[in-house]
Amino acid sequence: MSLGMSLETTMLLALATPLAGSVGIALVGNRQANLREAVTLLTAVTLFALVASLFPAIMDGARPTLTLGEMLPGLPIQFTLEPLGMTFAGVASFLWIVNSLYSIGYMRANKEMNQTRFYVCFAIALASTIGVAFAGNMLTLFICYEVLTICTYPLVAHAGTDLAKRNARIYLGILLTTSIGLQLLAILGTWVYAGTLDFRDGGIMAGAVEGPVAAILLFLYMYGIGKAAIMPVHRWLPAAMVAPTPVSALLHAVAVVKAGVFTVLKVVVYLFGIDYLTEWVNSDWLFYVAGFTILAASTIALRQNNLKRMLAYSTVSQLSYVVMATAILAPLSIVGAALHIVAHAFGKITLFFAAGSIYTAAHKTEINQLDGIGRRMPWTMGAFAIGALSMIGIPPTAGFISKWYILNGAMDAGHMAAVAVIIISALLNAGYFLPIVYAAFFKKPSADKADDHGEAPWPMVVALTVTAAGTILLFLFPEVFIDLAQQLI
Amino acid sequence: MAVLFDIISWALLLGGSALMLIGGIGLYRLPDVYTRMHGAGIIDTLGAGMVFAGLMVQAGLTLVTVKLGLIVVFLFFTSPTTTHALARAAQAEGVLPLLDDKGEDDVDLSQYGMDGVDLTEEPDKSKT
Amino acid sequence: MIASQLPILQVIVPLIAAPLVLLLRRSGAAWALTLLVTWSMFAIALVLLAQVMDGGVLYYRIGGWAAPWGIEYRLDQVGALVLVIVSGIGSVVIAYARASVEREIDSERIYLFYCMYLLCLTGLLGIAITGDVFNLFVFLEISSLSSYVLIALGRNRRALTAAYRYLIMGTIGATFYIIGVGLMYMQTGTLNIDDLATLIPAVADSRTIHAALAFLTVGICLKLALFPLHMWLPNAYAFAPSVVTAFLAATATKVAVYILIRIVFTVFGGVDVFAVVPLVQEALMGLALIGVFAASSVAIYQNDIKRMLAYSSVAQIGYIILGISLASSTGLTGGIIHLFNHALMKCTLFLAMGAVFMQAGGVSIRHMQGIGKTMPWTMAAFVIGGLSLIGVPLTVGFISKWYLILGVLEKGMWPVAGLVVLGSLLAVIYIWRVIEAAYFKDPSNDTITEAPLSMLAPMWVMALASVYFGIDATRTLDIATSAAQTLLGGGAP
Amino acid sequence: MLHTISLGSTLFALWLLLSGYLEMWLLALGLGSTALMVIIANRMDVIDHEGHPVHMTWRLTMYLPWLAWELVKSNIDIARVILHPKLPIQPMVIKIKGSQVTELGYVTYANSITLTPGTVTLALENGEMEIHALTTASAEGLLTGEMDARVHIVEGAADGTVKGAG
Amino acid sequence: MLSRTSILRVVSKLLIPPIGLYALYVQFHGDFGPGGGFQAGVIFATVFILYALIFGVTNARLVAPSWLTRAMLASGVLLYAGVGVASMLMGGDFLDYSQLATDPIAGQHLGITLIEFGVGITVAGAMITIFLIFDGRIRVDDDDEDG
Amino acid sequence: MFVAATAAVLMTMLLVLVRALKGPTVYDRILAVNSFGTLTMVLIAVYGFLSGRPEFLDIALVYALINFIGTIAVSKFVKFGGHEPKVSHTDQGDI
Amino acid sequence: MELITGLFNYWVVVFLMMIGFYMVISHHNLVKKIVGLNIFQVSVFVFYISMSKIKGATAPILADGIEVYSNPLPHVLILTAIVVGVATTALGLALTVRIKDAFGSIEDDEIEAMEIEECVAEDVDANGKEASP
Amino acid sequence: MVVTAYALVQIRSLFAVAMMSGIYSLLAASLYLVMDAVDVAFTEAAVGAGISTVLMLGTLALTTRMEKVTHKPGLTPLLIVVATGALLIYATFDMPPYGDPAAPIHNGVSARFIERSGEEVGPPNIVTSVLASYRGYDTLGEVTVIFTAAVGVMALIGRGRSRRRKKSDDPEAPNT
Ligand code: NA
Ligand code: NA
Repeated sequence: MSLGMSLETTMLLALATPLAGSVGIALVGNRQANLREAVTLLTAVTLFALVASLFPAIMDGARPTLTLGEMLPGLPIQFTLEPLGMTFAGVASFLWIVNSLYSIGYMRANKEMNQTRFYVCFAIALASTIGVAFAGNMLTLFICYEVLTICTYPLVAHAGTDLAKRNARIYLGILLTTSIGLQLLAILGTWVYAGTLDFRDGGIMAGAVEGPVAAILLFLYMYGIGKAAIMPVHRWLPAAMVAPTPVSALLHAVAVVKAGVFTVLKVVVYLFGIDYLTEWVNSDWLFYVAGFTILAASTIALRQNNLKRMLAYSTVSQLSYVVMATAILAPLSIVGAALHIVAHAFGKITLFFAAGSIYTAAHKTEINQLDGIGRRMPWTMGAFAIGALSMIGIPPTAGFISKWYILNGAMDAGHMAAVAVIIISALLNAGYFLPIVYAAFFKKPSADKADDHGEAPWPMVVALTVTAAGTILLFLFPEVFIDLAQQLI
Repeated sequence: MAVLFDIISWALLLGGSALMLIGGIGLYRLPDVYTRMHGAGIIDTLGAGMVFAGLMVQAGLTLVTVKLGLIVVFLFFTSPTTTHALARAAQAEGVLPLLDDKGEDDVDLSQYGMDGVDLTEEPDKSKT
Repeated sequence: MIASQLPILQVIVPLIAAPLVLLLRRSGAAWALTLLVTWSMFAIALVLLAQVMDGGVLYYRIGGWAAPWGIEYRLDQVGALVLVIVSGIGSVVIAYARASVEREIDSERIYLFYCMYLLCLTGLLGIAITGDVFNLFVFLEISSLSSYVLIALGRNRRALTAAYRYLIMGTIGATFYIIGVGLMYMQTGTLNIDDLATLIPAVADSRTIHAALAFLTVGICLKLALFPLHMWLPNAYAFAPSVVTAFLAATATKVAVYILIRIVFTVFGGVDVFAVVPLVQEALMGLALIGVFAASSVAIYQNDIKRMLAYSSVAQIGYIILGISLASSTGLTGGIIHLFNHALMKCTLFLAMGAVFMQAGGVSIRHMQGIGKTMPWTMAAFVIGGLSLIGVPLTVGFISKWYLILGVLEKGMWPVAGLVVLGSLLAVIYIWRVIEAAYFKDPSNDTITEAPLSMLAPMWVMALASVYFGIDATRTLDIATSAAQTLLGGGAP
Repeated sequence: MLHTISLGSTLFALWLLLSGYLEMWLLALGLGSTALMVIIANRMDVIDHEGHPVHMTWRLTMYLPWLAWELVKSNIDIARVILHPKLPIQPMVIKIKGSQVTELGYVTYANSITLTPGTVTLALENGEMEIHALTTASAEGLLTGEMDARVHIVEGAADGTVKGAG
Repeated sequence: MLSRTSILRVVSKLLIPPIGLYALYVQFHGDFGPGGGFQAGVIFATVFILYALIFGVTNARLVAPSWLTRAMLASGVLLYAGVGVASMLMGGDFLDYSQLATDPIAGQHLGITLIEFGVGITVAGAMITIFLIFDGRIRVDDDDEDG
Repeated sequence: MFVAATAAVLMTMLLVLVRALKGPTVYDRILAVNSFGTLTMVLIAVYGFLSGRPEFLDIALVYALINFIGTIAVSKFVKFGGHEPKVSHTDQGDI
Repeated sequence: MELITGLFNYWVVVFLMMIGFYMVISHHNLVKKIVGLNIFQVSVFVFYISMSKIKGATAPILADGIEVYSNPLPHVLILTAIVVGVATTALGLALTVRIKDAFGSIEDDEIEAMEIEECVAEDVDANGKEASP
Repeated sequence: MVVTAYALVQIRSLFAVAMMSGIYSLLAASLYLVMDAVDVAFTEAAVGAGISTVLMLGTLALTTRMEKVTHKPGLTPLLIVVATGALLIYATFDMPPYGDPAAPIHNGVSARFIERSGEEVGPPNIVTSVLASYRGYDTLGEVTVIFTAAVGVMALIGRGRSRRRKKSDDPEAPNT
């Protein structure tokens, strides 16, 4: 599907659309809520259309490059679209439509304040996400990464309560500390030693950077990408749960954490290069850290009673799948990592949508309150169940595909520890998800039930149905993303 | 002739120096601010005056002499004025002169139709 | 004809305008004249910068006497950049000043204020362009004396003590500078910068020259408020009239830094200062880093936002000095570019504070509550400035940090680089306190309204400039790099 | 007017004395300067018989040598007192009345008193003077009234009134 | 009525014109000996200082009203800078007095005289201003000739 | 001879300086400072002859002037120290 | 020995400078600080002038029959510096007068105590309001 | 001079301090004279001993006459001063001795002033030539400095024509 424009122009438009949208939303403002939401949806749809139109060309191996002028000598602000970015951009832009729909329902139903600020920041967050996805060099990526951090801060602190502000402070503190404190340093180190920050196939370090220096850089990158949430820099994620549910969805599925693991992948694949990393740099520690994060976060999730907190720890654990898959450095695991970004996005957004629906319709936030809720909210809890399966990695969900690839990669590489981690973690996941599904459908509602409620508002239900369906569709038709991911290796 | 001028000038310089030194000693020795003014007076008048005169003799009829003369004239006007201003200020502030009763007895003021002033009383402060 | 006279016009036009303002007396007319003068000076400065970038160092003989017998003007890239900073900030601030000054300064003294402002401008411009170390002192004093007065015009009585302490410290600094100049003169017999640069290498090993360098450095560091010689700065900035704070914070310390650069890299350009005099480099770097941390930490605990920003200035000066102390092309570029960038962001921030001061009656954290709602444009400008201070990408602050860290990393000093980034994280804390108060608290007073356009426009010019030069830094970097290379090329041009 | 002209000429004479250069340029400047000072003096209202006592010139030249001799005498007297190991002083304050009619006359008298070491005028009010004398001899010297009489002569018959405060 | 300060008053009346003239002498003979505009300005200011001390600030302000001192302050600087600009307009560099006349030495002489005069005016204006402002703050309530 | 005069002046200056330091009243100091000024004048004049360049007499004249005005000023101002002076009520503004 | 005689002048000057400097930084009285500043600066001026002196030379005023003149440049510089000094003094004193008006004291330590008090009051004020929005 | 300076540190009567600083200035002026700097001596006499002292007295008349007894100053000022002094003494060791005609400063730019100012500029007083012509720009700066000071004093303690002044002079409440 070509819109009759060059790929570069399309990219530019894709970047500009959400920004223009944010301006439009701000201009419309609070007075005309319907128009404002219409602008949001329109922007989201346009964005998706633009991103989708790029897809065929990328599949065909095109690598359109868009340069927006030189920021620093030798360091342009440059966007180059490649398969990984295509994947991420596609998922993010699609989920934004769904999420917007959901937000409208959620924000109105809960009578949230400052909705204009919310939608404006949301749009900017999407713009920066697309920027991250398209980034052609590490500087550009870093810039978009930082913008994403900043513009999501008002979203996290949305409620304005002391708790919200405190948690938003943790969110911002950790993300900025790691990105400025470590990642920026790593980028500068890369620039000093490698003389470039371009993302190139096979990396840029080979022949330029010595192993020990590269090891330091790798360390700085991995902990500098705080959005990937490997322990112990994961604390921001549970803290950010204070935000409204659409924001959580944005953080966990659409943009933020995805930007994190996406960056990890980009750094490993295009800056270091898998071969270089395998050969010259001792990166085992990353594997262990990721593995530990998977298990530890799952264990913590197991003990949560607050639904959203449980989901947050689940995210921490799921993200480290991607990191661990990357650290395995086997071709198949890299493909698995890319797929897992997609799979987790769909699965997790479904889960959060469900949690938000429950909160909106039943005003419930704790897991032990959910007994029997599946009967009053069948769509919601059905979707929840699909999401949960995807998290665990059970067919017919997307999670199965990605985990499968990772597992195969680990086996290929002879990483039996990784295999063990994946299996144990799947059990742990099952341990905290399945009881909820069980209780929702098969337990009796608590006796003193005064709450007589149905489903959440229809936009929310539609949204979560779509994402749940997506989770299943991804299992059924994974080729698109697999083909894209194959180009990485 | 030149020798004569030299001798005169040296005499003046020496005399002036001696008087200044004496004035300095007076400033040092005398007991209170009012009495010290008299010591300072020696320095300002004849002390400085003789030295300048000596220098004028040295310089002869030149511009230098003119300037020296101007200095002397200026000093002649200002020295008593400043001394007076100072005395007035000191008095206004209530600094009492040290008086010697015996001395007053020695002078028969009535002889001149005058009275000694009793300065043990507070100076008139109503105007200050 | 005119073109060849531009260097001198840069200084004497404001110098002549100052007495004219004194004669004019009407505050409106004084403002208009000042505005006209500053804007023309900005234009001239831009032309001069272009000339220097094209043709290298520019000379102008005053009185027709050839150097070193007469005083000459000597303008190179860094000097021209400083001219642009000073006159540019001066123009923007003066455009903003009218409303603010009317509110903060006794109406009868307003024309005196503009007179002082012009004199301060004269002094700062004169420093940046002169090629004579003693002439520099004279203009330093013009700018200093006028800034003492400008600060003391603040409403709060603590402005007086702040100005007094600044006066004492500033005069000690200037006296140290004079001692240093005297020692150099003693060994070389000249005061001309180029001449000194030629003559100093021969005597660089003497104890007299070592001491001269020490006195110059300490004296200038007093003026530029390098930690721990910064004690005068926070109160001076906090209690001065808003306009003055914005102007001085963006220019005065920058010019002092310029003097340091000039001394170290031009006057002592023929010798490797840091090699000849042991510990100078380490001392500067150490103090710079300690300054960054100490000042940033103190800034966190300030309730008065102007004071907080003042401490932040001390910290930022630390960064600049760090760049200089690296004595490498990249490091120096970083220092120089930060001169420019910090001027932009600090000006934005202080102008925003001036607007808040005017509308809300104060700038303590309490006054900031809910300002995001009542004064959205002002606060948005503040946020841009604040992000820049932190060093967030797409702002000028990022460019500075980039080059500074690059300079540090080139020397392989990883821990120092780590400290630099940690320092910017402290900025996150103190900036975020304000942002939280402004956006997530309810206004204490609903009657507060947005500042007038005459104030918003200059503020936003600065804010947008700090974004623009953060996105496209190639132009400023060209200048800074070429300045750094000229400086490192030694004293002789 | 007379005062103004005489002040002007006196000042110009002073200029010539100070300058010693007879170039046109400097003479012109001298004239200009003199004029300026006369204007200022006029503005300050200091040109009158007090500020520029031209009328006293002649009689003053008669008085000054006498005063000079008095000065020498009293200087030596006081010097002797100061150098005397016992410091034989009898400080005292006396009040005297002058016979002068003009303020200028009083001032001349008072300053003459102060100028001679041994006596200092402390106050001068309504024709009465408070004098601090260092020794009895100084006081006696003053009380003879010789100086008073001589100053009275110097003062001459001016306008005969004591002017009030300026 | 004789005032308590008549001595001071009479003497200062006598001295003021010559002091002022001396100031101007110093002003215009700086070429030949020590002194020049700056010293002359200070001496000239002492005339006013003396006047203010003896006759009170109010009277001094009548002689040298603030508009006058302000004008002095400004015009000195303007004269100095004006000489510089004039030499620029006559084709030289700023302050190149040689341009002011056909003969460079004459030009130098003229230039120096003018700028020294400028210095003198400003310095005198400055010293008078500063002193009168300080003195004006002191309420002199026992000097009968004041106010 | 000039040397002798110079020495005498210097000696006297020392004595006067002692008085200036000792006080005890502020008026003693003023008196001493005044005399010190006169002595400096004399010193300058003599030194001019000693060094053969009598340009210095102008300076001596200035000293005399400054000495005069300084003493008048201090006599006037010393009264006000430490008291709160009331603000004078001139109608003329200074600014 | 020659070293000592040749440099003795400088040492005395240095000592004077340090006395002035000490006065500035150790005394609390605002006027005395300014006096100290004056002493400090005047001593620096003496230092400059002593650089300019050549033994056996006279004042740099051209006259017939004189060959050696002392160096005029430091004189010029110091003339300027003296003016700068008096300008600073005037401003410093003007500030002192204002400070006395505003604080009723010209002792730095007393004023500082007052300022700290003020600061504390402000902080309490700010925090108090923060606690109860 | 040393005695005077020491006395200045010790004396607490501020009037005495002002006067002693006047004496200090006079002494400095005498020294300038001895070292051939006639113009400087002239200026120091007029300014240092004259104007500065008078202004100081005026200030004291407006403020207070005694320095308050305060606790002993700490060691830090002394250390700073000693360090500074030591550095200067250190610097003197490579200086040319006092009065040495071979010192570099006498053979630098000033050699030309002495040799050629007569023909190039004119005035016999070389100081005037340098001050007004060679370095005339410095002098313009100097005039500007004094201008600044005067305007500054006007701005700080000058009085306006109306009586509203009282208000602006009052110490404002800490939180304005
Ligand atoms: Na007598
Ligand atoms: Na001269």
